[in-house]
Amino acid sequence: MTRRTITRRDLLKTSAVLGAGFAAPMIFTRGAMAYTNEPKGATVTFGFNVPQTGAYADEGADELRAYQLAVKHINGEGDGGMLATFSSKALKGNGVNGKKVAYVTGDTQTKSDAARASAKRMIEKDGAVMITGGSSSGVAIAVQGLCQEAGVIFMAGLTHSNDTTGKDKRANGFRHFFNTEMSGAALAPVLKNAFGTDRVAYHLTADYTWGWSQEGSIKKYTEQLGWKTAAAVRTPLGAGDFSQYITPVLNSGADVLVLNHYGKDMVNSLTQAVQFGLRDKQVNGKDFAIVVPLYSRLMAQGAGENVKGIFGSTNWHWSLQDEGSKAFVKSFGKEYGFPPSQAAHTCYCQAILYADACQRAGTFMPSEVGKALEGFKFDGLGNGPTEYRAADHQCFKDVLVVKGKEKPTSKFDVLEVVEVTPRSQVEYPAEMLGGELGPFNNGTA
Amino acid sequence: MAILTVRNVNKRFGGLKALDDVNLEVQPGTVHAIIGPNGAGKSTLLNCFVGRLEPDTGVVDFDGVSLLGMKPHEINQAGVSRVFQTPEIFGDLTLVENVMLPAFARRDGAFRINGWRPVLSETGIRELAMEMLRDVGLADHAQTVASQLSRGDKRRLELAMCLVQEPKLLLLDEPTAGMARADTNNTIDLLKVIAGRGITMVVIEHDMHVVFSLADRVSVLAQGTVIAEDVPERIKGNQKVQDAYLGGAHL
Amino acid sequence: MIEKHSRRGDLLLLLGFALVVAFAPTIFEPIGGGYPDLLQKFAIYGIFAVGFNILFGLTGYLSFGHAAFLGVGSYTAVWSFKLLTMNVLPALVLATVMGGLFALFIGFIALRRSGIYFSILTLAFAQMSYNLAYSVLTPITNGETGLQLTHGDPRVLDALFGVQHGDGLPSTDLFGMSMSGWSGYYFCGVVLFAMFYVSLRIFRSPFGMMLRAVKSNQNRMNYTGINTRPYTLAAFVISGMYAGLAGGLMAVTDPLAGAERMQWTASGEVVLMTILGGTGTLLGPVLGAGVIKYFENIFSAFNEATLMDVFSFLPETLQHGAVAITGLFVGEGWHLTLGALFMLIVIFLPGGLMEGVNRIKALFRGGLRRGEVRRPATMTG
Amino acid sequence: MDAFVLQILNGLDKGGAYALIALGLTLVFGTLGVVNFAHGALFMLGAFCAVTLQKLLSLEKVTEDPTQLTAWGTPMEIRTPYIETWLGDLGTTLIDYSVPVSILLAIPVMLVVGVVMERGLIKHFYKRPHAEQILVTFGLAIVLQEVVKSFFGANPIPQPAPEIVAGSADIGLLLGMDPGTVVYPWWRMVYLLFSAVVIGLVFAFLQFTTFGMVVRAGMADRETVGLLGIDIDRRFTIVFGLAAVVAGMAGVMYTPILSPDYHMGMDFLVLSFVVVVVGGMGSLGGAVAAGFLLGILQSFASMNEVKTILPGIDQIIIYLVAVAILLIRPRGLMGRRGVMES
Repeated sequence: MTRRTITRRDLLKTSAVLGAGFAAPMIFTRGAMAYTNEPKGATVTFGFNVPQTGAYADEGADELRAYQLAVKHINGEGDGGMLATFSSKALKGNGVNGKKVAYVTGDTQTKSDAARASAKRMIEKDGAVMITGGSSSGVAIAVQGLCQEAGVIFMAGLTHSNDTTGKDKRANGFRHFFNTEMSGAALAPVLKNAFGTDRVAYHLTADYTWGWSQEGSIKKYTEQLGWKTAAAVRTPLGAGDFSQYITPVLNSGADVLVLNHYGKDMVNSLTQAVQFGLRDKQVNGKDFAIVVPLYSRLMAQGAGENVKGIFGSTNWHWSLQDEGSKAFVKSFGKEYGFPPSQAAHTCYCQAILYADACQRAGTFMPSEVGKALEGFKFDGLGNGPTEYRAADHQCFKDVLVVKGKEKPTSKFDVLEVVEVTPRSQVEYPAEMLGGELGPFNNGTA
Repeated sequence: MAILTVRNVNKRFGGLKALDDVNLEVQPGTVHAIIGPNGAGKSTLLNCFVGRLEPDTGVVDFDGVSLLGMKPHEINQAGVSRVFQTPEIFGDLTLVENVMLPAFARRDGAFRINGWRPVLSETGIRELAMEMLRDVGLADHAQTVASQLSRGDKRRLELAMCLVQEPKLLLLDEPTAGMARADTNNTIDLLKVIAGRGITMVVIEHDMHVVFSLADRVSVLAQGTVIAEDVPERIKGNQKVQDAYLGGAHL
Repeated sequence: MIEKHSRRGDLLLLLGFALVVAFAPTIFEPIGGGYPDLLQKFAIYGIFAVGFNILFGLTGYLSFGHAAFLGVGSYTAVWSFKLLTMNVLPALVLATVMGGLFALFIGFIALRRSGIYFSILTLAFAQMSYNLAYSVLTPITNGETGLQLTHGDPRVLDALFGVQHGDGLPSTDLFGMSMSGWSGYYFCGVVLFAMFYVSLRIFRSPFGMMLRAVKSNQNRMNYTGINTRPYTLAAFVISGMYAGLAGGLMAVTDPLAGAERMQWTASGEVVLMTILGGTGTLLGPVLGAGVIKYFENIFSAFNEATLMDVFSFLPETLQHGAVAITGLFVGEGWHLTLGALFMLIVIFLPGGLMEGVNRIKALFRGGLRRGEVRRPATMTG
Repeated sequence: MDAFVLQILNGLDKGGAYALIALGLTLVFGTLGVVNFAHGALFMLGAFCAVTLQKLLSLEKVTEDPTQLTAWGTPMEIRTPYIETWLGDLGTTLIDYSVPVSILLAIPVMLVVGVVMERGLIKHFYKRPHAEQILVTFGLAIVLQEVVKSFFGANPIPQPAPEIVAGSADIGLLLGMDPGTVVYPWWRMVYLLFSAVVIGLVFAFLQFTTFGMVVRAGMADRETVGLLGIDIDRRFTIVFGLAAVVAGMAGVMYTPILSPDYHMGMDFLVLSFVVVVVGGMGSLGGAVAAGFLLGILQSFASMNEVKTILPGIDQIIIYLVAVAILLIRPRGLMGRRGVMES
């Protein structure tokens, strides 16, 4: 980051001349900083980068609600939410490092370019010291790379691809959400209990990196159980009508359909698969089963009745009964009148975790904050004992296996938790997914 | 020898025989009119000269070279320019640009990226274009957008566009169609001036007044075939021609 | 379109343009746009739109697939950073060339048709590129994630000349000058100015006149001895090279290339920029690009809290009302504002923003220019 | 064999949907000469007629049960649809049938939308360049979808088909195959039938009514019909209304297959343009033929057997076919010379 160029001084003069009547550009008024956007005033600015338009706009809106709630709690407003149950007591409800938290927002549009542009605005113009949010892995990886270059911390939002903390991991990036590897590991034993070991699976996979990654994990773990894979068919992103991919399943001899789809693709492929009678079918004398490895409650609502009895995994669900989850649901529900989604939960946690790390480090300098997060063990944020693994900046915690509820009591009550797969079962060695963190970057402000 | 030679040209459209063994010779430096009743095949014949239509059989030679199989722009580059029944001009361009463009085509050929030197610096071409506009009496409107012109002025503009190319052969498809009498007379005068410069012209025309004021030679086309060819004075008296025109109301 | 242009007028235009580029950080600061990334985007999309206008504005051929060339330029540039060197010059040259080559191939086929058939052919090629880049071409494009730099990249030229990169990922440079932040903007600005100048030369040249004539009357062109296909193809390739260059610059300021840059919405965006600014005008496309990027980046950034600040001068009840109403148009509602803007502009200023500018100019001159003719509508059914 | 039959069915089903969307678009092209980028939005509005009716039918009476609390401490709400309390079982049936019933709502609503749109906006753009038509209709499409988004959110909203046709039929039995080999959802067959009927009706309307004859004449030669002194304006309005109604009905009936969301119109926009152009601008028959052709080819290209030979072919087949057809037939399958060529 070069903020000092030869032209700067010339511009300074010119702007001083032209400057009557409007504020001098912010960039020229900044003094020397030890790291990018070091906060000098009474506030520190967080950047919330969420999808506000496009297919994930509702998820993005929920993320933003969670962030706003988190900021309130960090600044000591409201009921404090999960701060009360959080194992670290560094945050006192008076901001972070003596500064009140302010925030800026931006629209990722679920496009890498737009997300990076928006993040850059928050860094270059608004002086954000940390960027967080997002609802897809492509965007998360893109923004993570940007934050690494710019020298700010990136706290990933909803991103489920292995690559975020695998192949494409970066020192300045941290992920609380789980990944496809953990989904596979968590689902496999549950699938074994529910459907046995003699099964033939048919995969429909969204044809991009996340889909492939998900397909690979599920294949790996189910084949370890003794399942066979009849076929794994790639479907174009946003296909809408999946009938041409579903009909070949009917007579393929497979008795399990795995839908490696997310968002609208998941809603449509699941709805249509059920319409083709797959949920009620009998194959090889067994009940046909459909599995959706990554569930999102918000999206599942779009599939309506069709989710009933369908297995999947999720990062968190509002019906959990631990103290942290209860506190969060209570706080969020009081504020907005409905329960939070898993996206909201992970974003809330990320904001709190970042603030806490800054407080413990006593600075916002990325390298120090990063060190405070690396290897940090905590509890009370709704997922049980959790660790931010130092080697890949991935959180390790229990994974929820859920099922579409047969008798929902409200429109939010679509999933029920079947199993909490303990952390030990979903853990994998950090080297397995490749990639390199590299050094922290504090920027050159 | 003839500048344009047409031998045994036939053209069918489905069941309709539009041209039936047409023969024609146009001598250099003459004005050759092609007349005939509606549907006689005049425009079809003209289209065969410029590459818009391809005859089924026959020969069309221009200056010793066959025009068959050539694209319209190649035929133009060979020295044939055409004036359309409805003036075809560049409506969005100014008059001077309309005339400069064919001049560029003459100088630079069918394609050349002349993308750096401004048009303003092309003084030679510009003066040539202005001269042509003066010739057709439109120099005062050089900076007007062409679509604003009256039909008669558009025709003059089109003539200027053709003349700036110094064509060896100028084809005119009913140059006075739809014009008021005054305009028609102006156009005739203009065409006479052009003819006076020795440019060979083939004129398709309905208006016999125009034909007899201009033409050195007249071919009469009826039902796709040439029924008579002669000097204008003798064509008037030709019985076959009288019949073709249903008692010669036009004559 | 008639612009009475003179050398003096063009010189003033260039001078004004250069001044705006040079002082953009100060000029855009009061409206919240004075930060490097947005200004870089203005410059890059300005180049894209200026190039697109050479095709669409002059010849009237409406391509709905120009984003493909932008994407190709970006991928080429990132590959150049990965394989050759972090120096931006080879990347930009290669991006421009690749954009041109792709345009040559697609244009050669698509220009066999005109009108909407041409549009759909270009759209089809771009969509094929996008779909393949997102999925099966992942080894080349890195699919959804987008192509990015890694530690293990060879960078043979850098290795050859002993250029050292630090521990972290290397960043792009021009012989040591960093390409992010302000220096990145000024680099883009200089390129924009150069490309604007090239476009001005083309507009004023006989070649530009030929292209305008293609739009006006292709039939007459043929009978005037001009082979229109190579002219349209040349325009297509030039605009493809502009797009490739713009794509390359995107990678220069931010070394990541994603497939979505090639999606039809991205192609549509440059069409909208050009029409919004004023098709066939020199300055219009740059204006249009700026307006759309400004909306995308600034209007989307408003949230409830910032709005409450803005309306804090109002009594509380009014404040809430004002926030609720404006909230529909900013933040997550910025698309609505953009859509409404498109409609308003095209309804009230058929010639785009440039028509507005010209009307204002005419007002100042007291409406003396009676000779000026309204742009005739070229419409065929 | 069964795979083949199933893909044919899929292709027909898709083709029906494509043809239905393209029909109105090409009608507007052909008669009005307008490039309507808001056509997808009309499809989306139709779908949201179904959503609206469903929401209206299932308007709930909310009572609070203070003995039970939600997770955030407010009393639990008990919701019962008014219509069930008023009409009993009939109410439940009505909710069940909300999708087909909303056709009745969609027809007048879309007609009004179409007429207002034409009178208020499109009318002023007949003589404007295509580029400006694109800009204004694209702007309108964005505005419409953003308005829908602000009411209904961005997430898809499920619209189940009536219980009786929610499952699938074993039509393989009819063809003498083993039970269970060729099963096909009832609703998709309803949709196919529906599209066939609507296409038939539109054709019959244009073929056998005086109004239709004038419109067809207008498509063939706009200027002449105008010169005949026929009040073309009013007819154009009706044509636009008709196009809107057809798009809207297509949207309504598609909702059980594709849960509607505010963006669905844009998703179909490019596709419907490709269908129209491949069919030939302004050719109704062409649009229908192209719709079915592309639907069937897309279905077959998606088969695993094909994809293993040509990876990714299902991603691009539509565009590939479009390019091939336009290169072989310059004006698409049935297009006429001179329409939308400049």
